[in-house]
Amino acid sequence: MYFDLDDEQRDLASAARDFLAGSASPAAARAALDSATADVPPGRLELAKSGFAAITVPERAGGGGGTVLDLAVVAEQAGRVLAGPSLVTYARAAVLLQDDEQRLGALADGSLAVAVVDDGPVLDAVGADTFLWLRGDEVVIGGGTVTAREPLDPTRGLADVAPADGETVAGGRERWDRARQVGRTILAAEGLGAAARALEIGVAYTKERHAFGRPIGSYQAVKHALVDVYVQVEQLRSLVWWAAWAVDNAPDELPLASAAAKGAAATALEQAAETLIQVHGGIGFTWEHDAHLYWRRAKVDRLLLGDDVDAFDEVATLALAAAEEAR
Amino acid sequence: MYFDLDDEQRDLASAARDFLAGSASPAAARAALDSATADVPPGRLELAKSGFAAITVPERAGGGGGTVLDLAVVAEQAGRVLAGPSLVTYARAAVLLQDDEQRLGALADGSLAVAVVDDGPVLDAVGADTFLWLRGDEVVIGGGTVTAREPLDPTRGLADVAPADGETVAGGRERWDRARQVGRTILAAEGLGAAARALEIGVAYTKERHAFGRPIGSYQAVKHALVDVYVQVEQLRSLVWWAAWAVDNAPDELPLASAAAKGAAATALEQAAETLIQVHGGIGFTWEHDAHLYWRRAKVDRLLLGDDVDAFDEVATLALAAAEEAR
Amino acid sequence: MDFDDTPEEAAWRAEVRSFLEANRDRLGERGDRRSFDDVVARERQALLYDAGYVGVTWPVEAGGRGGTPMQQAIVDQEMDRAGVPGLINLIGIGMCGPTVIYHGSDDQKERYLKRLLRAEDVWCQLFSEPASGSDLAALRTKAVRDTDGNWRVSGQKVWTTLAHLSDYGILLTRTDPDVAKHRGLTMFVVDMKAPGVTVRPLKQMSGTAEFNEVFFDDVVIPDSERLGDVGDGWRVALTTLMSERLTLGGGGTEIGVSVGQVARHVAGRVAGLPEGRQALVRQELGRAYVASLGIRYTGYRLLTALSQGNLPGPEASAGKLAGTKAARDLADLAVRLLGDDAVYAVDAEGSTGWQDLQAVLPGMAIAGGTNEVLRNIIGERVLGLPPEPRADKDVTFKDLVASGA
Amino acid sequence: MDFDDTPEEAAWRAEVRSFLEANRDRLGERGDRRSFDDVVARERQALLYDAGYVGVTWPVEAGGRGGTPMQQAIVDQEMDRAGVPGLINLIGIGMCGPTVIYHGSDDQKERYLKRLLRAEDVWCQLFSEPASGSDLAALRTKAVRDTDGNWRVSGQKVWTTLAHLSDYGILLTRTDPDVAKHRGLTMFVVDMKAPGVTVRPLKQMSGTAEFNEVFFDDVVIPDSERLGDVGDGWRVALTTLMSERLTLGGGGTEIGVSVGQVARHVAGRVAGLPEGRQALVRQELGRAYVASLGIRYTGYRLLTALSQGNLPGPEASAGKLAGTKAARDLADLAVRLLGDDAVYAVDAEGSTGWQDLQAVLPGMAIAGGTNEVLRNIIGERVLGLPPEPRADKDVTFKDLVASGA
Repeated sequence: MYFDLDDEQRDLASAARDFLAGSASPAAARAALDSATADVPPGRLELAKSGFAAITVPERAGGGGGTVLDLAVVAEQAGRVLAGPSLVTYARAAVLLQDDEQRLGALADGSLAVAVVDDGPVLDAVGADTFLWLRGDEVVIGGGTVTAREPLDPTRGLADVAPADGETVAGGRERWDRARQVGRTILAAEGLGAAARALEIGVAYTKERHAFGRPIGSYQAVKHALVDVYVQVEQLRSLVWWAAWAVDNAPDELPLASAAAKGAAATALEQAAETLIQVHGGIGFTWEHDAHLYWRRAKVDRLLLGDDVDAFDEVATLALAAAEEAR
Repeated sequence: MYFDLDDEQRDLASAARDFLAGSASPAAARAALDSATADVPPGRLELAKSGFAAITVPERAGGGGGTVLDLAVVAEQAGRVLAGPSLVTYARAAVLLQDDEQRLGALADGSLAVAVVDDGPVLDAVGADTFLWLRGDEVVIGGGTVTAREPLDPTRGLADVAPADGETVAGGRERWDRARQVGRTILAAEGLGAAARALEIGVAYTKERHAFGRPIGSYQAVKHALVDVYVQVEQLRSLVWWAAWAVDNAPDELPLASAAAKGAAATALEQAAETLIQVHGGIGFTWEHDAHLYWRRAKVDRLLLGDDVDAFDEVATLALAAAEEAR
Repeated sequence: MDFDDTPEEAAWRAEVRSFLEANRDRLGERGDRRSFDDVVARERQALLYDAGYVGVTWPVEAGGRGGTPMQQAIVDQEMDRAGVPGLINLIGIGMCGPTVIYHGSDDQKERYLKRLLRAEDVWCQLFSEPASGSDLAALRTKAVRDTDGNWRVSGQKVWTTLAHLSDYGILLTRTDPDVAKHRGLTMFVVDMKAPGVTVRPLKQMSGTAEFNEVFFDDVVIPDSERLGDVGDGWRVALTTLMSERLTLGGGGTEIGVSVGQVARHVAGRVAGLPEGRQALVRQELGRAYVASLGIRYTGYRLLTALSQGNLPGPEASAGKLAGTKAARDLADLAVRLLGDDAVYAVDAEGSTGWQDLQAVLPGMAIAGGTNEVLRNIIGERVLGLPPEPRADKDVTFKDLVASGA
Repeated sequence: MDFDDTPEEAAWRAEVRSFLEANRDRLGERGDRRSFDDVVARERQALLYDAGYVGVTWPVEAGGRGGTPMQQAIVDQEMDRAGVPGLINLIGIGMCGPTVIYHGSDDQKERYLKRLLRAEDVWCQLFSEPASGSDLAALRTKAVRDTDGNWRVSGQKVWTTLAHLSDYGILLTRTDPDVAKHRGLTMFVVDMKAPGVTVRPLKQMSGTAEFNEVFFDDVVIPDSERLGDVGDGWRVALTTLMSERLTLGGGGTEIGVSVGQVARHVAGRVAGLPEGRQALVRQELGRAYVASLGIRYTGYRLLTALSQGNLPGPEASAGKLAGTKAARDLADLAVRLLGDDAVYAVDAEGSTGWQDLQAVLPGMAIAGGTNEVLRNIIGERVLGLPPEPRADKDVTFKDLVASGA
């Protein structure tokens, strides 16, 4: 057994961190919020150019030929700096288009600006021109009408989409479900990065900020709140790795693992962001501080790809079904 | 507006505290747990003799002619020392038998050993020879078969009861429901007393117990946990008073108020008892310490007269109905 | 126990109510955006003052009515009921005015108090600083006496409500860094229009700016504007803060959100959900509703204590602890029920209400004393638990700063 | 990333499994009440030791196998899978033995270690005292050297697992009250059958007695039974506690309750509930299940780190924090699903399992380091947050006691 990243994945994480820390930031997220027209970095083109977006696209189609676990490693780094668009979109599209080498190539080189349409608001719909959706039991690709609305978290590119007509792509519902589970896994990986970064910011601040003659991080109320976040973040990390590993190595476990990761990410990121604000005191709820940008991400992400309540319900349903079998 | 106890009620509380602190105690609850045959003090007879049991029985029937609020004041004191039988039983019986002066008299003088039968385990069934239950829409009084089982909290006299045949008493379902709401209110009052006492014990211990050179109550983790209990206890006190006051003064508010008090009591007492154990460290989970006796009361009480989940659901249902009307 | 008005209270309520009804048009509407930030608000307060409904509990010689806290509570309830916007000078009435009453000179009282009650002058409170939030006594704004006896003030304050509209403020400064931090403070009245005072709105995460930063750049304050003795500022500030507790101390008012409003919102949306989800929603609504009821009735107990002549102690802060938690949970429930709209800043009907509320509430657990500080206060002053050891009490402020604290 | 065994691990697993299967009858059944408290347990451990499956990671010269943590983990997993009861001398192997290995004399190692691994001697750990729980270094059990060089020990220990069955214990004592509390401690091996040692079971709220009180009344210990130098006991004790972390440090095992077991219990009962209640149950089960999965896979990460030769740090305690919470919630869910039976100590089928579990779990958040202490440790050692100021470090123990602490 070896349940840890390997050296290659650690190098990948480091490269992704360098690229993303250089091209995206909470400050950019704030700018996007200030001006509804500002693009969220790194943006589709840069992300495609970097090669990180297409990690899970096969090499023959111009992608990285990597695993979902590789992509999860990158997604954690993207989450740290609240990058957009989401790697969730690329991960799902790569699964759905796996038999369409041409479109996969366009996904990898950035010429295909795609979004995947669920019921309700669509992630990364802003700026997309091509959509993937489920019609009956068929997966369909085609154009659509995007209605942008005032965002809560501008980095998610959420908009309402009315798909136009489109053509069927291979795979059907089974692949759609798998793509969604992969998407949940990558969403959780981004949540992991955001939560871990929020924790870091909180820890750093409470080491420096003094009250009543000592650093506020020395007070148990502050310290224990941060520790509770740490515990959640580390549990989440394990679940994200498990789910991402399961995609390629244990597909039977993926429905459970991806739902667990999704639910845990929603909870952990929300608690991390709320704790981040609280330990900062007054400065933590100002516009100029980064805390609310993580908080916005938390409030939105928890509702994407099914909300946390759905995810926990699914976990329980799967657990009960397994228990019924074992009885 | 005057939302506080008056002097007479404060005197009543003080007299009840003297009587109950002298005749019941967590130590007696422990003894009852050690020996299944031990009676829980003060017991039916002493409680009747004291006059506290029959506070809400009219004077003409030999009772105290007091209000449910008066009884709630006493019930808080009973809860502090985990006294048995419960004043809930007397409160409900007094409502159900209000047109039966003879039986009211027997309730007041202690010659009627009654228990009120809900679905499931029956409070104070142990030692009872007469039962009140609902048959269709009628309230019935009669004998029954009691099957005692190993108690979790021996002070509650819980047992399974199979009612035999009985005779109808006046009132019907409407009175039954009202009696149950009064019962919930008094149950919450006993919970208030138990929670307040658990808090006191915890506060006293953490002032004295030292670790790393200072009292453990000076550490925020301990202090804040106790404060959170304090806040809950005080909110609960307000709800108990409101519900008890409503019985005689605002019957329309009673369904909401009694459900709110019931739910709040379940939550507050459980948190108080768990905190009591936790702040004591090792000593707190020993048999000889009183903490687990409050904990047992908490684990049982939360399930009586409908559990806390039911109570909160009822509150929401009432709130939504009121909101529908206001829309 | 009795929730009804006494005959006196009922008479007072009737009088207040009929005045508010008679002057409905002049008093404006709560929720009107213009209700709080311009001359209308001052006129409203003057109208209410002239009728006898502002500063009800203030002593007569200070321009008040010498009335009871219950009378004041009834005014508040009736204004609430009639939808009249709140008073613009609430901080002046609740905090600044009482400080002047206790510590000001006769001349200051004469000049300031009645104008404050009529909102001819709006006041703000200048205590918090970027480097001293919970630990107020660590403040750094410096006041130095110059040769002509005036004080020259430099430094920065923050979280100052209404600073941008204020005429005056009470200003806590450090006048002696060579003594322990609590001992070197002095309080002043500052003219907010004086040269060197700069006010900047401080935008919050919700996008609005309820607070300001205030910069003092060599602002001159005459010694006659001192409140209390030199070096006695901490004691003076405690008066302010105790008065704050009287103003904000519960009363059962809901924090940020009305549970009834949430219930109406839920009632309008819950039916469309599957039964399992409905049960989850009811469970959350039920718990938050019970919390809100607990806060409301605990507020009535406080009000009763007040009406009996008891000053509310630190236990009044319990309402804020319970209230911020309940409000957070209610807002969460409300936002989630927006369904698809919950990920946007504006819902399908164009309303931003629930999302804005969601973004305002994190600040509620911080502003006016963080929940952590309130827990310390209740733990120590109400439950009698021992305080934490303090390392900053017997050190001069200068050394404390030098040590990095 | 790989959850499969390496070829070496697979071979080892096969060997262990076939041994356990071949010796099924002699090894007994987990859950058998006699499994832990008598001679059978010692025989079982001896059997396993002789086969090479006890003390797998101990050095060969200490009687161990010099194996890897992963080999040990595989033995644990296979014993678990086969339903073999745990080793009686787990504390000896995990804590006492390593302390002897690091700090004992050659003579002590020779006399004790192999017998410990074979459970010829059962060991216990005598650190905690009534007045020193979290604050271990505040212990009061006194060891005084007499004229013939022996030590005479008086005092009381508490929370001593297995003391009633033990032959030896490692005993932390105070030998010098005139220095700061951490500095005046000395560790010994004590013969639990020596005159003056009294063991009393300590009944817990669950009604069982997993722990003991141990009284020392002028017990004589030869100086040759000292572990480490006089006054060096704190450092010796840290070895013990670090070894404990290796023993108990997660590995993904569930605390007190198996989530799978709870799921089966829920599956058998949930269908009878109304749909709304079912949704609430699923929500709680789902959250607790996710927590349990998180703990399991975090345990695998720890095991991986161990197998790579990294010692687990304080972050291993995170599993206990998460685990006690998850276990509490699972037990609560399980008990509630008993319906009417939940208010009794025994359910309708005569089982006490869920109620007993409910009563055991409050202790889990306390035993082995309270959750508060664990949070301090993680906060300071993992997150690098500053420690609280300490008032007890530079004071002699005598003065500390005199001051009431």
